[in-house]
Amino acid sequence: MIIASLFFYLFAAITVAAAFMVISARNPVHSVLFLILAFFNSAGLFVLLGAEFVAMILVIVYVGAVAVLFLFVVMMLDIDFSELREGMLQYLPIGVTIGAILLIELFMVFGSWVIAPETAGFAASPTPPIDRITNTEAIGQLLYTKYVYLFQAAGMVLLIAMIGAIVLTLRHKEGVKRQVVADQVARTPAGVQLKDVKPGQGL
Amino acid sequence: MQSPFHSADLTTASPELLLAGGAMALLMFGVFRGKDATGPVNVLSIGLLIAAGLAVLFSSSGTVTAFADGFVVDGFARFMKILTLIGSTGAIILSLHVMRVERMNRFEYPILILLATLGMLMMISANDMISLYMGLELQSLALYVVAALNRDSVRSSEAGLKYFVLGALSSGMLLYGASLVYGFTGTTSFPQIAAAINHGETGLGLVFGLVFIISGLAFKISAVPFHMWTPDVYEGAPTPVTAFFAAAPKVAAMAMFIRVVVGAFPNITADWQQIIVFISIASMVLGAFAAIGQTNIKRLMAYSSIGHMGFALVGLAAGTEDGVRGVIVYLAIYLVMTLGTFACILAMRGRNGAVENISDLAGLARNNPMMAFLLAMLMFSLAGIPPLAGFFAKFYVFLAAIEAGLYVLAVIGVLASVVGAYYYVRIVKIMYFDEPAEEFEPMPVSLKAVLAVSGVLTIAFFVYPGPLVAAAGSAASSLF
Amino acid sequence: MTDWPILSVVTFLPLLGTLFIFAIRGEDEIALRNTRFVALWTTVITFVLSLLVWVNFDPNTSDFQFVEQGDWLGGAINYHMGVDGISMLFVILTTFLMPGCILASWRVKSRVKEYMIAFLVLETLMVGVFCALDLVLFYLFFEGGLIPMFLIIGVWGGARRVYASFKFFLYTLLGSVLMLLAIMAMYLDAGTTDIPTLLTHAFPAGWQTWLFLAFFASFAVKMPMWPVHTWLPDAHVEAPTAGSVVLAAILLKMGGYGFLRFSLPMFPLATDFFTPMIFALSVVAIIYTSLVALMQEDMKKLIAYSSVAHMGFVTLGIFTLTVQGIQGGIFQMLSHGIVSAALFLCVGVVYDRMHTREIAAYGGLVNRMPIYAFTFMVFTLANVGLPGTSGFVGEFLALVGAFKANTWVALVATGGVVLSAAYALWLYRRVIFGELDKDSLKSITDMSGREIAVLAPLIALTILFGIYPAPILDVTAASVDNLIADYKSALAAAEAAINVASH
Amino acid sequence: MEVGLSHYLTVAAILFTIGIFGIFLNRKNVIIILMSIELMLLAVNINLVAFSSYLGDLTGQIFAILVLTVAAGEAAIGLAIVVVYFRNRGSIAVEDINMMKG
Amino acid sequence: MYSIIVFLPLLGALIAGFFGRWIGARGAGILTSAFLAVSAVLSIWALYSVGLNAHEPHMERIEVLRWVTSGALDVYWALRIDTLTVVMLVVVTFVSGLVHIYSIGYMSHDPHQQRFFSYLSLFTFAMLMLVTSDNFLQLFFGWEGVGLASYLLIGFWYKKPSACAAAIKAFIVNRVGDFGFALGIFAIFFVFGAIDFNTVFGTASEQVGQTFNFLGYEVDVLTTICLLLFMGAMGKSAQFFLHTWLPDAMEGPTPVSALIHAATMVTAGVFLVARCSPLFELSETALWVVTIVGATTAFFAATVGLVQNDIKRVIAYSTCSQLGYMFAALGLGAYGVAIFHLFTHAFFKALLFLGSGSVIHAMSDEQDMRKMGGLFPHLKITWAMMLIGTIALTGVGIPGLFGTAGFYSKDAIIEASYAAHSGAGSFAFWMTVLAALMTSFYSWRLMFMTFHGKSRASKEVMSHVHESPNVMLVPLYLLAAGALLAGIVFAPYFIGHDETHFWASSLFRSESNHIVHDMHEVPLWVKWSATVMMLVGFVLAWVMYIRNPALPKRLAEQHVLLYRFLLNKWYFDEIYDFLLVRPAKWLGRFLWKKGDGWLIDGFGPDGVAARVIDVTNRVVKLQTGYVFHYAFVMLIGVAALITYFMFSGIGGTH
Repeated sequence: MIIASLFFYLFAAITVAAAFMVISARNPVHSVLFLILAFFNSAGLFVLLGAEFVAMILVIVYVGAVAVLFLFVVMMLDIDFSELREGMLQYLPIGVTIGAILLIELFMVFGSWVIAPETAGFAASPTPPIDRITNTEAIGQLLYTKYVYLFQAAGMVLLIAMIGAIVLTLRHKEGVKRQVVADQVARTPAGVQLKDVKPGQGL
Repeated sequence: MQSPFHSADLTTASPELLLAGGAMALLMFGVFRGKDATGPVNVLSIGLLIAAGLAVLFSSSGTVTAFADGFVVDGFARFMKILTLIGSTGAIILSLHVMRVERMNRFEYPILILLATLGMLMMISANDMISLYMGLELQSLALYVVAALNRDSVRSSEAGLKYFVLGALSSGMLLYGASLVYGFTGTTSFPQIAAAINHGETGLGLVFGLVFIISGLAFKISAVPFHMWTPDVYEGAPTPVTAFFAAAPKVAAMAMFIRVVVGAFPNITADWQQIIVFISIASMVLGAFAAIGQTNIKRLMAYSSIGHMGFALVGLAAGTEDGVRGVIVYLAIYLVMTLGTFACILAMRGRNGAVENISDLAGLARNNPMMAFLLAMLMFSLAGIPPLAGFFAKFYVFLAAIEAGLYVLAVIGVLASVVGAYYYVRIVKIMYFDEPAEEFEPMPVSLKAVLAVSGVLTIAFFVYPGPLVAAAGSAASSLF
Repeated sequence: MTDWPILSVVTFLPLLGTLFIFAIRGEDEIALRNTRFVALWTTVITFVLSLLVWVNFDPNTSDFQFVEQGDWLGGAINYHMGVDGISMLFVILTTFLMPGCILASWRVKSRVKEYMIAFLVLETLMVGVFCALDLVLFYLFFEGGLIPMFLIIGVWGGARRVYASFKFFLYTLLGSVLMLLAIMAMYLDAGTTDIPTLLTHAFPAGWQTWLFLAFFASFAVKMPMWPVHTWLPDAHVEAPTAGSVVLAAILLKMGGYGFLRFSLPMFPLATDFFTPMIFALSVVAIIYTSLVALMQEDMKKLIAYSSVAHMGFVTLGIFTLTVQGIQGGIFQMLSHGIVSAALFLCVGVVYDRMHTREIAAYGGLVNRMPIYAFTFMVFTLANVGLPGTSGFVGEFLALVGAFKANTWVALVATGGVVLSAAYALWLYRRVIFGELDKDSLKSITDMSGREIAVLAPLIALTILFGIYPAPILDVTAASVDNLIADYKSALAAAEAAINVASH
Repeated sequence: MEVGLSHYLTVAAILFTIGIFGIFLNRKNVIIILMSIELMLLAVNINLVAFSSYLGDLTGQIFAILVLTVAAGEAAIGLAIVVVYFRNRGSIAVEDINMMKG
Repeated sequence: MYSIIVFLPLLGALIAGFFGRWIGARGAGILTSAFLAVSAVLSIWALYSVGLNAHEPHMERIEVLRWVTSGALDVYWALRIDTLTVVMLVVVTFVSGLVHIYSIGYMSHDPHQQRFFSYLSLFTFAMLMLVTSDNFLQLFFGWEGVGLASYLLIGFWYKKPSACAAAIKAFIVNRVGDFGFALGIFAIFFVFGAIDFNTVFGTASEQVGQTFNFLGYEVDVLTTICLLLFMGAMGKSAQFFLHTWLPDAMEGPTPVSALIHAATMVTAGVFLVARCSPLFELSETALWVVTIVGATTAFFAATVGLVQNDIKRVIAYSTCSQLGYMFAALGLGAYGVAIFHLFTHAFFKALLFLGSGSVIHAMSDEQDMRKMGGLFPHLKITWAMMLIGTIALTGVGIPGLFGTAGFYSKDAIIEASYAAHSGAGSFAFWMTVLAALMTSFYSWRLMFMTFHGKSRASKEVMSHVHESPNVMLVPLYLLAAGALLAGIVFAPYFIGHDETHFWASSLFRSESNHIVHDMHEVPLWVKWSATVMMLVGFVLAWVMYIRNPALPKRLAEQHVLLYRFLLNKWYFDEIYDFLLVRPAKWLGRFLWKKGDGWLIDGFGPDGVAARVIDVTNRVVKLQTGYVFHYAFVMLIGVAALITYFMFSGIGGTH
């Protein structure tokens, strides 16, 4: 148990530190990298909690897809970081105060977290014993049966994300020649005329 | 092991399925047809929304749950879904002309609206934190995109960006709250949450969760202090999109709001009542005051909608069946008035394109008396002057508030409505009292139709208000 | 009694007229003429029909008559119309004045159709106020009148019309929204908004104070009572002639009517409690606004202030809770409806010619306008409350009642009579008498046939009701008696309850 | 010291707060804001998984998975909007995003 | 028949007013005069049948129309016919008729004659309604009606600003009196539950000694009522403090002054008190006040009359003074004497006015006596008529033998005041005696300044001086006859041995009131005192204006303060202007600008509107456009709510 505790503190500390660096790093590329670090360590926390599947997904989805996307965009938007001014921090004190208040209040609640006594009877999808069925399997069994509706909904969300990204960023530049399959297929020899183009002259 | 879903579930969710399938089919159609697909897609979208409406009406009756209780269809859901669908349909009709002349007529727009509507229907039917979240995100993502739809405009993209950042923040809060509630009750299902709270103690953690959840929900209905995005987004987004924002999502979000607090937390009514009273007062007051300073009519409508949501919340703050009925009536009337108003705003096109300043309406009563008249009536109605429909909207919510003993809320509310009346009446003043400015182009038929329907409903509502009130009553009763 | 819904017909007939006007196409002279005539005939027919109400009215009962009932909002909020002795005459007053208003607006040039529509809609709403027997329905009509009136002031008004129209609109709105809340509270306590039922409902004593205050907020602004009267001079000054007429003659009366219909019978305990305050406000209004009227430089403003003073007599009379006082209040309202309407029409006559309302711009009109001078004189005297004009009877009865209630109040209020003579005669002297030495006035013409036709019936009524007020007093007698009896018994019951509780 | 539920919750709370701070203290770069949002969602996920674990109920983990999915979609849309904005404005400095106000 | 008397003038007024254009100026004059003549003849017959030749007390009530009915208040338009009424009927219709006729000549050059006759007849109608009223409300109607007619007639020459001002002044000062009158009526209704004379007078004795709460004080019912009513009478009859309108009223055409401001309207106050004798008789305090006010007025007005230069104003102050005599008599309980003086005064004062009108007419509308003089050769008839009027006014006669009308009535008042043997009585006695001296002086002064001495008018004017036409002179003859004979003929009925029988029930005197009897028993010196005073006055006037015309000027210079004081009418107008008119105007402007403008609007609608705009500007500033601020606000919202719940505890169901 000691080891588990030690790991918890390790993961937790790194996660928090990395998270802090994410918002305070001057270079956004560094921020992204710290974000990845934070994700890795929280994946470790998930493992400690016995949620291997979520931990893996976190690494795969976030580190593999999202973080890379961030990096990509950060790089793509060719921003001269030196021009970015230092943040105006006149609101920092009051911001920190309010944030701290919020945090302290949350701590006070979490310090003595209660769970409604009736909960036991309500557990909708109790975790099956780990020795009988793995976490991934158990999740799979739930996700495709009981939560199929949500699973499909997630699909729709991703569809929208696709459409949205395309709608917003895809540009049909005028004058770009594109392959039109139908035209190609419909072409008949009669309509084709070969021209002898002399080198260096063009049409 | 849980049993897999029943085929009956598909019938229950047929409107959503119809929209999802239809949207994807139209997407395919659009992708393959290219640019000239916009017209047909628009028409088909409208058809699809109507079909979904019919499906809502006829696919189920009574209270039915599906997908392991994650999805519920009851009288309330049906009513709100119909309203939402009307809102979406209206928004598409309103967009037809403008999108064409502004060269933004991309087929993705109606499809995104369809998907957003799908999300709204899911929100309305959500009976579980997770399905609520999925519906909410489905809707929100689509809205973020349409807000930035005019991608060549700084304002539009700024609107999208602001909406996105704050929207994401709010859903983060909502989720955080949901996680706390889950942690307290051990379940995400509304009825079970209600049951879990029923006998036990109310921990502070639960209340914190509730606060976070309500914050997230309040953002969606743009209630103060979670309203800050509204004016900027309304102003920046393309006007047809603004029209859409003001109509359907508000209805759906309010429906979701109601379902969450009434469905999941009926036993701590006293707690959420305080929160809602607070945000309701704040919204009414801010909406009234801030709108006075506006010159841009879209921005004005944003503050107006903030105020109106505050009024609608008055009914919810009562926490009673009558209160919910009041909210429903309010939303229905608000929806109609908003669509009509935006029909007029969209018709504000001079020779040099669209104009958005209130002063551009000057002398409209001479140039286009009919439009001016109907807009004036809509403004009076929004201000809540009898015998127009807007009065009845306020009437029912305040009735509920008084019934629940929320006298202070009611008094502040009516006072705010007087302040608010000022800026609505100012628009009338500009149209009727001021010297004519540049004439607008003739109103296209699509806008005329929406305006006419909205105007007639607003003016003549008092003649026969019974059916709506009765329907709202039965819708509300299905929640209690 | 008739078996057809006469009140609904009278109420909504003007709306039918608006439909006709909507149907008129074009903007040319013929279309405008048609518009005017449609409006005129609509109002005339409405008036004739409303006379049937009077003819068939049974003055011997205090019950509501010509009652109509129908479903409306559901619950216990229904479409319920009917009149009794208190309300019936206001209906007639409204329908009677409307044709005059239309005629007085004959020379309106801009946006004639909208103008006529606004007036016809206003007529419906005004008649509705006096006929409604359901609180929500009443509120609907009561508040709805703001819209056309706002437009009338704002579109066809004078230089400062925007300020005036907003002041009017927001002021009155502010007053009435509180009443709306009170109506809701009453609904919750009594389970209905049916006025006849509510009249017999005993509201808890603690509530009555608040309900009374809420209603008071609305009616006091509408009346208007001091110190919430300042919208009135502005609104009057800027409104077109017919607008001022309607405002002074009918809209103001809604406040008094409201006191009689709601405040007194429904909240007797609160009425009892607040009577001293109302007396104080009324008396202040009478003296204060009379003094202010004395110094006015604008004809309409002067008459507007005098209206406030006269309304002070009305509130005074009503809250004396004596037969004479209340009947005097009602009579004063009706009389003031005729007289102030006529005075504004008189101002309109010269305004149409000279386009100024400044008193200093006139003088010596009698030299060229003898008929006008005579007309103006009659109404000035009625305004002063000379016996033999209708203005006297109401004032006298109200003061008789006031004397019974409180001699101080009667003393000060009677002092107002002196002041009213001062400002009214001084106005008359400055406008009508003297040499006609202003060049602009040299070619002014006397009243036209149309103007005479508008004012002649008013003169006749002013004098008729001055020497034979019985038609009004008889009709109201039964209802007023009943009102007072109910009030007294309610007070007695409350007192008895307190005594029981203390033993 | 025994690591309990509250430890996880505390970590989550700190992360959540950092995420919020990231949003409103950041003046430089919108992308940082998007990352802050990811941090908030991470905090939520830690909460959910921790509860799930301590309650012995898988629902929390399912929820976390869906949140992850949605977060990915959200990131995509968010970045797309940022790109669009950058194209129009030539900047993604948070302070510059204030064309509309009042 | 009585209805005809009353309503015929109304008919005349309406015809002359509305159809004047068709019947013409001449027609209007003749028509209204004819109607009045009919009324006058009928009135005289009525006086004969009701008063002189009645075998039993005559009291008749003729209902015309229901008027105000409200609860217990039930008022009819009705005519009450008794001796008092018929006496007044005669006075009113007779004088009015003559004035109508006179006006045909006097106003013949005026372009608005129809209007004039219409007003005159309207006035007559209102006055008749007043004297025939059966209840206080109708009395009030007539009361205000004559006020209106007076207003219209004073302002008849509307182009003259002074006429308009005088008209308004008359109306408003009267209103001040009416204010009291109205309150009196309210009090009567409050106390008696009715306001018709029969009920009120019939039950008055029950109220003796009763009190009621008035303005927070417990006061005697009858005294209060009487004093309030008397306030009305003071206004109408131009008594001290409320007299200021009467001299100004001379701005009206002279026939109007004769009719309204001498013979009829101003005596309405006297009539009122006489009519209400059943009430006054029961309140000693009220009677005392009436006496004091009357006597003071008699004296005061006479002093002012001494130095006035306007011919009509002199007569006006004389009227004022004579009215004071009447009130003094009323206050002493000698109601019949007062009415008798009213009756005789009507003749000679109307005569004087019409005579002076004749002078003015001849002098091309000149009214200033300093510009007259030496008119006797040109206006012999007028001079004779004026002389008759003067001797009647000054009361020429030999006690115990015979005399002019004024001799009987005025001396009766002086005797009555002596006979009263009370404090108020002695005061009244001395005041009236001194007033008699002054009356004689200023009357003769008027005669001398106008008709004798050297002419001070311009040649131009003098060349136009001519005697009036017959249509103006005939009324003078008739009035002169009245002025000479009314006293000797009617004294037995009004104040003599037939007095009780004559007045019958129309005047009320309590058991203890023996004044009419006592006044015949006064010492001889008292009877002579008035006559002596009259002679002294005549001599003084003769010395100062015939014998030594420079004397008055010297006197005035020696006593400049006194002279100014009198010339400016004791500065009443100035004091009122300073105390009432200016403050009212100032207050009106103050309340308008500061009260309405600054206070109510400034803190009410305008202030609120300004505050709303302020708030709006602040609120709008909150919307900075920065995303981080928006997020911050959201955070604050959440933090606030959470903190709230943290500290308020949770209000959930426990």
